[in-house]
Amino acid sequence: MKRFCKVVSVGLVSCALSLSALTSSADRSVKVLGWGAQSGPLKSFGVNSETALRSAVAEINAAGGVKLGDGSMAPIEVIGYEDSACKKDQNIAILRKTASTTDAIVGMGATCSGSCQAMFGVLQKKVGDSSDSGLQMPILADTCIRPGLAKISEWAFRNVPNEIAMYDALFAWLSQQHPDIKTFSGGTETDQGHSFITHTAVIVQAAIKHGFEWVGPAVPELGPKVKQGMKELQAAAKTQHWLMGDTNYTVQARKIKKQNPDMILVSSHPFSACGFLKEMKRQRVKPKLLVGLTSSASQETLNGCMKEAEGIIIPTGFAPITAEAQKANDIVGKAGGFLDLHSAAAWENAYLVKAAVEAAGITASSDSVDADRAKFRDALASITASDGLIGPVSRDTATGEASKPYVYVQVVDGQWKVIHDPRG
Amino acid sequence: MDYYLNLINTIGIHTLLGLSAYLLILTGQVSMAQAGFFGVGAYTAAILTVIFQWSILSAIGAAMLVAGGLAFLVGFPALRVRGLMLVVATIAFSEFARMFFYNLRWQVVRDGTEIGPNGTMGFAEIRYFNNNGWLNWEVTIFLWTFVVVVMAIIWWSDRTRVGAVLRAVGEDELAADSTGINVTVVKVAAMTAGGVVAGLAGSLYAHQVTDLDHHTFTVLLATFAIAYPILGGLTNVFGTLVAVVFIQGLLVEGLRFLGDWRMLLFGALIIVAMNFKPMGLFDNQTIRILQNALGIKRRGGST
Amino acid sequence: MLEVKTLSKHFGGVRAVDGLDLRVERGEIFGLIGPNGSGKSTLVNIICGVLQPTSGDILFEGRSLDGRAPSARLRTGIARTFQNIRLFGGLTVWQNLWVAGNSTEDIKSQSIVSRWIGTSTRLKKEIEVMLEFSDLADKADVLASNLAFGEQRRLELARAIAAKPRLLLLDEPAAGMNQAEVGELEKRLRSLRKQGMTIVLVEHVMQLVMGVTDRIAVLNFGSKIAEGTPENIQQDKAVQTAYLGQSDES
Amino acid sequence: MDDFWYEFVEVTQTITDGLLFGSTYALIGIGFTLIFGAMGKLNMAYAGAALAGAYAGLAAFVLVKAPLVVVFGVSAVAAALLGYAIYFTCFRFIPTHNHLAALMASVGGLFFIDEVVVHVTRGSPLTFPSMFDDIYFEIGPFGIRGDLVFVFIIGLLSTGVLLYILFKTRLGLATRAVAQQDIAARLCGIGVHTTNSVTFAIAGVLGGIAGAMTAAAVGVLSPVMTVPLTVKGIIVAVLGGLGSIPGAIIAGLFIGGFENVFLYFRGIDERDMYVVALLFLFLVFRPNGLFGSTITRD
Repeated sequence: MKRFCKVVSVGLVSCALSLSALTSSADRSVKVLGWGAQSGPLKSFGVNSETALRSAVAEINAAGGVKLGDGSMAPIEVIGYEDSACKKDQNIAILRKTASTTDAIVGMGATCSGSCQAMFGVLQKKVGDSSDSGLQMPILADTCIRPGLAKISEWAFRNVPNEIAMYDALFAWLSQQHPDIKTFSGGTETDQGHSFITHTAVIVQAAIKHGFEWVGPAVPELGPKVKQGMKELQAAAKTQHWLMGDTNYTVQARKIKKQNPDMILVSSHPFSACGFLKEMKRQRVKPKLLVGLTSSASQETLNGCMKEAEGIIIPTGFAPITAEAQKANDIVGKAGGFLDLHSAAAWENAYLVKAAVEAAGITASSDSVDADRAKFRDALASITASDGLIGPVSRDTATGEASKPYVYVQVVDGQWKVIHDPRG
Repeated sequence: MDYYLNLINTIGIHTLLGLSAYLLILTGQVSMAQAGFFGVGAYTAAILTVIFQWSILSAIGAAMLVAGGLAFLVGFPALRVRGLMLVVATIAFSEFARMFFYNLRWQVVRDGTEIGPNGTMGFAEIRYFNNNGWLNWEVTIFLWTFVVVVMAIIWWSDRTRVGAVLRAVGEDELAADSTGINVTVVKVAAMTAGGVVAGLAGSLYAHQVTDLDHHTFTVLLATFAIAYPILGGLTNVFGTLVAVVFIQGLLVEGLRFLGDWRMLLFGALIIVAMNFKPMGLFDNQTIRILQNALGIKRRGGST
Repeated sequence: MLEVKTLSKHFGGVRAVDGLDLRVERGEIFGLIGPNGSGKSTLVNIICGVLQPTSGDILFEGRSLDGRAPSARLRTGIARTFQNIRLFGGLTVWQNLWVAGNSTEDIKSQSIVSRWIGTSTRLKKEIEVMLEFSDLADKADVLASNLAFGEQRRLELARAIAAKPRLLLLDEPAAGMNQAEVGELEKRLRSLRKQGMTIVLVEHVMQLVMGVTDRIAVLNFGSKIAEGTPENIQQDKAVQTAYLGQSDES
Repeated sequence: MDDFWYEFVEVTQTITDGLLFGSTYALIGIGFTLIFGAMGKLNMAYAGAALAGAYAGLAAFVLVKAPLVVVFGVSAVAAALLGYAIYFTCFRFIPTHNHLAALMASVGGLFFIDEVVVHVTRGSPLTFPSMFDDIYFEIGPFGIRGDLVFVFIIGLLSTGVLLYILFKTRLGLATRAVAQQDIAARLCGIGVHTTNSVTFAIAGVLGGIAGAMTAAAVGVLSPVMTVPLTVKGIIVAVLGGLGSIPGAIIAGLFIGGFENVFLYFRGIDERDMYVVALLFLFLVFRPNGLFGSTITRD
């Protein structure tokens, strides 16, 4: 009898507990808020990222959501996706809005590197530095690809491909594949910080490192570390330059034609890349090989210049080559978005949030927001390995830079085809 | 709260920018150079606080001087061009300033990292306020002190003979000249004052967003600078403030809930506003309505 | 007072003013008449410095005005009104008078004080006088653009006088006025002369010119065809044929 | 000697390319100058409408695989309609003397049109069918783009047509009358509003062709182009002397040529700097542009 009572009472208590747990978790949710360019020329980036993020979150919730600190399960809730128009002040406004008027534990967004640079500057530089009045709000960015942004604040995280490693490996591979290719040349758009720095300090350097010979004036080696100092850039800035909005590429194309290299690097976003490719075609410039900027491994390039881009090789952090990548691709496609290296990062970030939340064991109640944010940041900072769509992503906790698996894609018959898969 | 303070700061900065154009439009000069002066002010102040570690006040002062001096120099050649020609000539100046910053690379190494303007990579980590532990409301008070002072000065001078002279030159240069007003002096003075105010706005902006690059100081910004006084009306300084609140407060931030339809509405609402209030949102009519509502008896016409 | 020496102004081939000599004595009202296009307004604009002469010189109180801006000439004591009224329409009547009169020093010292706070009673009084003189006292706070035509003419005259000039150039001040208004204008001109102001009056309205002027010069095709008292001019055959004959119809 | 010859060829080629490409600027500039000539006002939304027209043409191409002529036709018509719409929304009901309000309204128009395009295309760059793209005349060491020659010819043709309309037809007479004395014109029974709206429509037609031309010359269409094209157009119109169509053409070619020369010698980072500096000086020393009458309305 006694034992019976004991059993019953224990049962009741446990029921009660679990019930309370259920009820308490039912009205709780892990809130995140996203933003990106949804107006202006870069609208497609923001739209794709939002679609990817929401789809991924839907997947996670369908699978039961995330486990909170008290062991109960709660869904992730995207409480909004703002339009930042790639303007500094708007990005900062949204960041502050997220931090001060919402319960979001992490902000996921910002399309443009320039805006990220401003946004990260508003954050607290070093965690726990009480003399620094910067915002204490974790940001997990899917783009912001420009090298060296993560160091601006310890609250800022990026899930972007490591371009240095990517291009290094690409040219290593190319030098084996195409022993016939000796010389190379190329151009970039100088008004886009990301394209410019990546071209001069990463791509060109990697090519030189792997024995390709620069046509025309020599470019000094920058060494392994990306420096942004002026001397190197000016020295390296011997390539062809244009602006993102330019419409006339005759001079640059002719100079390259004159150099007549085996390989041409077009480190430029889709619009100007297409303009330049078309001009090269007009002037009958026929390189043996074309290499592009990772940001151009997207649908936009195909929209802009399918014919001219034929054969261009680009390393990218995403391609539907694994089962889950394919699955994600289909889901996002159905939802009306494209999954490219940027939006794929947005997808992965949803899962990163899940991992970090479960590692941090947050409470996710409206009165614990600040504590949750701090815990979440620490957890995110301590995550050294996570599963990306096309393979494991490792993160250097010191610099906060991710290094993601990558593949080489090429435009073949007007479609992106994976031509080499260096993973593992 | 923080969010609204930030919005108020933005409004303050843009009000200053608008007022700098307001001064010029009073004298009949539609100047697109304000974006240039804004940029000069921003970069000057930022370089001083970041590279030379000046205090914010002295940096702002210097920025105002530099921008003002530049405006003074631009003022003289600009005298020769009128109307649309002036618009384009000043666009040329703004673009020149922008391209200058576009090419400006001046980096120094401080505790391990390179800081300073880095050409197209922008000028990151202008964190004077944060590094010195300023809270956002402190920044707001600091910033708005400038705004209030500038507004007060312009509001007052609008009521003095100086204001009347400015407007007279704007109304009819020949007549002004024939009534003994030295048009050259008036116009250059207005240009200089505009430069000083724009420089002030820029120096505050730089520290508000912590990051500068040439993308900010485009023709678009110059267009906004003249848009504020035109949209608000030239009746008095509050017109500009009203216009800034309308654009930054309502169209940009207020309509966020509309998602990407917000920017569609942006242009449309400007058109509507100009059609229904060609003399500006804050024209005499509005003022009269307000005064009747508040029961203020107005003294002496539109002085 | 004012000497015009062999003054010429050519627009391309057109000789608007052609080797003109004039002499205006202190304190007189000097009439300047002639058919349309005879160069009267051009002459006024040259004297005020709006146009630069092709050749010749202008002496004001013995000193050459060559190369001086209109504003500078106003400060030396030459004020003018415009043939087609040019007021500051966006300013009130009061402000129009306030802005003018740059010549006096004490107004400069009061540049940064409001009309209501700080402006010396003396300056206010001066402006009051102007308003009385051109009976616009009740219209002080009306926007100039909202004034009636006659009132605008009166205000422009007042604005010119506000500068306390010693020489006043009136470019067809009576154009478009009715008899009564012309009468009032005549009275005003006389009272101005009493105050010792020298006036050059360019006018088509003969009633006014013949009534008020001491001497008249007649221009035709940019050169002087006659000069003298109103009586002489009315007798002058050349003038009658060249001008008065036509002006009856006009 | 060899180097000299090489340099000579290069520079000549550079200038030629620039001049030819300048013809696209010229076409846009003509539109601005036409509208200014007609009502002394600046239509900021003009280039935006021109590109929007090109998008319409592109739509025709994508949806029904329309031939190039039709594409250009659609662009022209669409831009004309837009031009009329702009007149109606940004100029028709705003007091004539109030230039600033009209200017501002048309800026709003620019933002609106641009954002609609972005909304529809998601801002993604789109291939534009290029004409005579494969034609590339190679004369000795020189090469000339066939399509740019075509653009150039079209530019001259449309100018001819315009001048004819302006100086030989009653409409043109009315336009010029309105431009010079709109009250007098009204008294003579010329409907100012009809005349103006027709002017906007004509300018629109031109803009549509210009937009399509530019798009075809680049081969890609993107909202990124709008603001630079607007600025270029205004600069060209002003440089040529507001209201002067031949002026606009020459100015357009000038800008194109100088751009390329500076690009060749100083590189992209300094190109625009020198171009605008030159523009500033030019305006200071010749405040009315190349063929400017002394109109100084704003």
